[in-house]
Amino acid sequence: MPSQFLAEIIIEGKKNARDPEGETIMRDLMIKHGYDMVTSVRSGKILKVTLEAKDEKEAKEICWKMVNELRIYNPIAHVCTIQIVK
Amino acid sequence: MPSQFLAEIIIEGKKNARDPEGETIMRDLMIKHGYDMVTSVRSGKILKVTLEAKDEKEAKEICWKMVNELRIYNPIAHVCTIQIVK
Amino acid sequence: MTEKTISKDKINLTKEEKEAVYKAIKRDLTIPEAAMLEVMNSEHCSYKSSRPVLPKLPTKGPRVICGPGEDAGVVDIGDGLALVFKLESHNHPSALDPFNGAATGIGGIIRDILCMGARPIGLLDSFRLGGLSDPHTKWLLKWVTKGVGDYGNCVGIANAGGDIEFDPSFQINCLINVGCFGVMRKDELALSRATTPGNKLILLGGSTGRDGIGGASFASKNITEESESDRGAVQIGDPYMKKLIIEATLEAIKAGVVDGLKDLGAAGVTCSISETADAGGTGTEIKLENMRLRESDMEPWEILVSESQERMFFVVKPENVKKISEIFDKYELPYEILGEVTDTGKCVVKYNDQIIVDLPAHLLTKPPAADRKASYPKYLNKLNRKWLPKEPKTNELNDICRKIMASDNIISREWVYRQYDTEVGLHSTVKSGYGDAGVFRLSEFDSKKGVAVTFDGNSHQCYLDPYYGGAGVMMEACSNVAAVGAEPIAMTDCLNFGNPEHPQVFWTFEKVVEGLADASKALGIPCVGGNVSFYNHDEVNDVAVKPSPVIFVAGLLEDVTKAVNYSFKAPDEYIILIGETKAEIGGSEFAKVIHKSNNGQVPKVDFANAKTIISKVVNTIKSGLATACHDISKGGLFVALTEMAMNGDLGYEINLKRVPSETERVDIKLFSESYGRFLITAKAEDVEKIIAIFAEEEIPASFIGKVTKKKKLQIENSNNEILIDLPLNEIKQTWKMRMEEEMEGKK
Amino acid sequence: MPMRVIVIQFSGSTCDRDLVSAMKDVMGWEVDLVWYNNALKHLEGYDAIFLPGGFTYGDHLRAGIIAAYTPVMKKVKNLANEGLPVLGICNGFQILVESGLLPGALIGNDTLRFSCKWTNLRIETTRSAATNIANKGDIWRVPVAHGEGRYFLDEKGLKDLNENDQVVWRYVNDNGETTKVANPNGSIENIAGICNLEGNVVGLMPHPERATEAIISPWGSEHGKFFFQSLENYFGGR
Ligand SMILES: Nc1ncnc2c1ncn2[C@@H]1O[C@H](COP(=O)(O)OP(=O)(O)O)[C@@H](O)[C@H]1O
Ligand SMILES: [Mg+2]
Repeated sequence: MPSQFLAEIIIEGKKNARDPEGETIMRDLMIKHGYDMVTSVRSGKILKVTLEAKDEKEAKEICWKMVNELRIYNPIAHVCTIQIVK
Repeated sequence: MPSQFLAEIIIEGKKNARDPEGETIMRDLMIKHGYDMVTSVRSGKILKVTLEAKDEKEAKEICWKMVNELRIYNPIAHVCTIQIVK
Repeated sequence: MTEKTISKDKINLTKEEKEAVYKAIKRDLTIPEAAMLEVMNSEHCSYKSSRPVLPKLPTKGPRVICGPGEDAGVVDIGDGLALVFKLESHNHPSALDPFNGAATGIGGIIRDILCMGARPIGLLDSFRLGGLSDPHTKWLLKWVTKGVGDYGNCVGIANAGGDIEFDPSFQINCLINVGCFGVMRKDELALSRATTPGNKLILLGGSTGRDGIGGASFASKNITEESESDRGAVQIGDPYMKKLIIEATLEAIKAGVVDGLKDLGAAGVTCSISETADAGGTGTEIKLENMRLRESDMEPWEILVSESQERMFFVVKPENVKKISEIFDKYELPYEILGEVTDTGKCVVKYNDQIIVDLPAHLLTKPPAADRKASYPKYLNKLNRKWLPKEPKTNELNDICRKIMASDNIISREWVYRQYDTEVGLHSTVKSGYGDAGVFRLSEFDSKKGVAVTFDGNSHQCYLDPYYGGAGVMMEACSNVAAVGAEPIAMTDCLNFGNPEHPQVFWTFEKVVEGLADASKALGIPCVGGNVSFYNHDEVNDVAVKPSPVIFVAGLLEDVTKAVNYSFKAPDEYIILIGETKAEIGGSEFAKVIHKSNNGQVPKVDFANAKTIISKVVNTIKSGLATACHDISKGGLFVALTEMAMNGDLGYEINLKRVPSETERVDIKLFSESYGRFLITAKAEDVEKIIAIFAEEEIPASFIGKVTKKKKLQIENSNNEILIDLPLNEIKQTWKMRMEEEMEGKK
Repeated sequence: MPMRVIVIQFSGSTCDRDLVSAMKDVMGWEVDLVWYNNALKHLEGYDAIFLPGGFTYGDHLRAGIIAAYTPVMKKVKNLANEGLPVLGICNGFQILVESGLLPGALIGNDTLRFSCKWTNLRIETTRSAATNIANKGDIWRVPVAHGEGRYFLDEKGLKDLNENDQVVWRYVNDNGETTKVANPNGSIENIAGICNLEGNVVGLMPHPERATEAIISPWGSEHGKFFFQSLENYFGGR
């Protein structure tokens, strides 16, 4: 009997690629308005995917296969992490 | 002595609002390429913020104050969740 | 009927509205019926306050094909073509969620053009916001710009221009108006009517959810603190689906399988089933269970009034259903047959075989008007019309000019329009930032002609003098169109005001409409449509917006290659000033920015000569004598000259002696905003010819100076003393960069 | 004989009709505009394939990615590998990159804003199917209009790209220099367009189809024509 799982797929820029959005949010918004305890901001995209699978392990495998096969992230520019949250 | 914390700020559309991006990714990419075990996709934005704070509680408080004050999200359209991951 | 009914006193309608309803149907209303009537009786849908006033506007003209009443105005532009255009407000949604509010505004106005059967080819937008340096204003400007841009860019419709004003009265109640135009073959006009019983009603596009429920009544309410957390009223735009809907709809019209067409805007399905029935003299019957829902637990009334985006309503002959579904399938768009046209004159809704709505169509579409009181506003008594500022000393003038060129309402809007695709479609020949109006060629439609479009408004002048303010906006919009060489042919308006139940507000509404009407008559321009947005009133701080009509004027060029922009073209060309300068300094940038004064005489429109001046300017450009043309408006002569210089990267030398003026005061010559004035540049040998054209009708036209290679702005007085001497590059730098610096956190 | 080309109309293309107009009305070519699902069966027999600009699938997830996975793109890839010219403009370039026909990534503009403006493009190589009538160093005025046009490649990839002479255009100022101000999106080394090793697959963010007629150019220029004339020349002046 398959059950429902919720996977969080997070896609971020590679460390060596500039992240103008994160930089701008930190510099022009946070620091400028007094939040100078902030030392770094990175922006990314998150996909919350609900899927059916046998178990958590299979859910994770399906997701990894999918993100690689469908290039949900572009390995030249991004890194991707996947977490099954329930 | 303040220490470093990493906060994940996630901004998504409200639950009953349409999410054309999630819908398109699910319909035209995942399902069309055989991933029909996927039953829902919601897209959102994530900010990974590193900041200095006394403790985890303070880190979280700072983040909440910041997202509200600087309008990092619009409560009319979005929901925001904040997690301190380390 | 088995559906639960609702007692009379629980229904949110006025006494007169209830009387009209219960006179027509002598029974209790079901809940869905009450919801439908409430929405259709809202200010937004019923125009109940404005309807008695609007007939003042002239609506007839030889070119008019469809005037007010249809989803958009349609005018004949020759060559078998029609121009379709419309302007609408999306103020309340944008104040709460500027990104989605502005985006769905664009989505809505596109549907209005599309449902006449035209391909939408251009967009315009107008913003009214608080002061530029204010953080809330920046937040709004950032997101409304992105909303307009993302939606328009994604559907592939070019931006043709717009208009922005900053004023504290818009701090809470921003005004976001959007316009769209399209061109079609006259014989492909689609109308929003259901003429033949038995025809099928098809709903195309997105699913129906709780978004925008009560959106119509919501849009007709003032912003209160509660609205900040108002849920469900904000809608999410989906331009990608809209793009597919546009292509599918146009393909279906081309295939000849569309009998009637209606967009789903305010009041959703309720509006579609009632207006098509009423306009066609038929009836409609639908099965509610056929609607695709996004949330399974929706109540029937919610489904009927939902304003979910990206939906279109088609009336189709039974034999064409298969053909139209093939077109929808090609674009992978969902659709369903909701029901059919009847001959009962009624709107009937069935839900699982039970009748839950059974109302005469006209009861929904023609609610009674409201009788609003008008009274003279107290603030106007405080104004001193005779006021003139103290004459500035010569050594103050350079700094005054610097200040004006750097002020909110004069600086370049480039930060905004760079975010809009101005090129897609290959139509735009005069683009944002180059001319007084956007010019689109019509080669795609096998025509040599061009259309010119502009948005204009002047809320400050309308506040100080609603009548002449309203007339002035109309004159200014026509002047914009004329300045690129197009003959103005028609207008549509959007009237943004405070609470109409406040007599002093309503008085300003009436006066603005009178001013608009008189100017339109004088200029011979019919009004072919419009939109009214009331309740732009901040209850918490008790401020209403300044009266803010925004006018969309369309013009026609017989030969689009004759269009001019306003850049100086070459050194040593002559600069000619058309029209007389009067001591009309009230409401000017000079009075506002330099003197912080609300006093003085607002510019009046010279109704007797308005049309002649406009047509002479158009003829001058048509004959090829003008190398550039600019109308004089905000900031007066000095700003107009400087804009021409900055765009052409050339300087000027002017002598004020030759400025035709009722006064010798240099500040008035430089900064008065009198209407009916233009700057034209020409080659030396053409100057006399141009002056002669205007002399025929005794319109002042005078050579006032020359374009120079030297990048300096130089103005002398009658004694040849230098009054103004400024480096072009310095002025240009501040003017061009200030908005970007404000918006990008560099200031 | 005029060139015979196909423009594939994807779900969400917006510059397809413009491309047809430039090639048909200005260049006098024979052009077929075909819906992507129908194009699957009709790709053969053309001199070149064009992928137009626009917002396929709403630019969701990443510009070009979902279109890159449509069945027709498999066919396009095979034909490209056989040497047929395949040209991708703006969103078409994004589709070429996402489908692996060209290296790298196109990510969000560094301004974080969509940007529509006229740019100067310096010709970096005349090897490509779209620049072979130009001279190295020539400057073309062509507009851009995109939100995700920042070309990105890792160090190694960039080295190869340069060594293999695959950079076709760079954004430059009026003096022909690759300055920061001249770069509308922050792309690496001001790169505006590239080609594959063989030079038959070409992608660029600017829109040559918007620059073939003086009347719609603020400069009265028609430099976009060079792009299409190059392609004619590539076929030996047909
Ligand atoms: N919101 C906007 N969207 C697009 N273009 C705009 C907008 N606001 C201003 N513009 C453009 O900027 C230029 C200058 O605007 P404005 O000073 O209001 O012109 P004008 O005085 O001729 O009415 C015009 O080309 C206008 O179309
Ligand atoms: Mg003007």
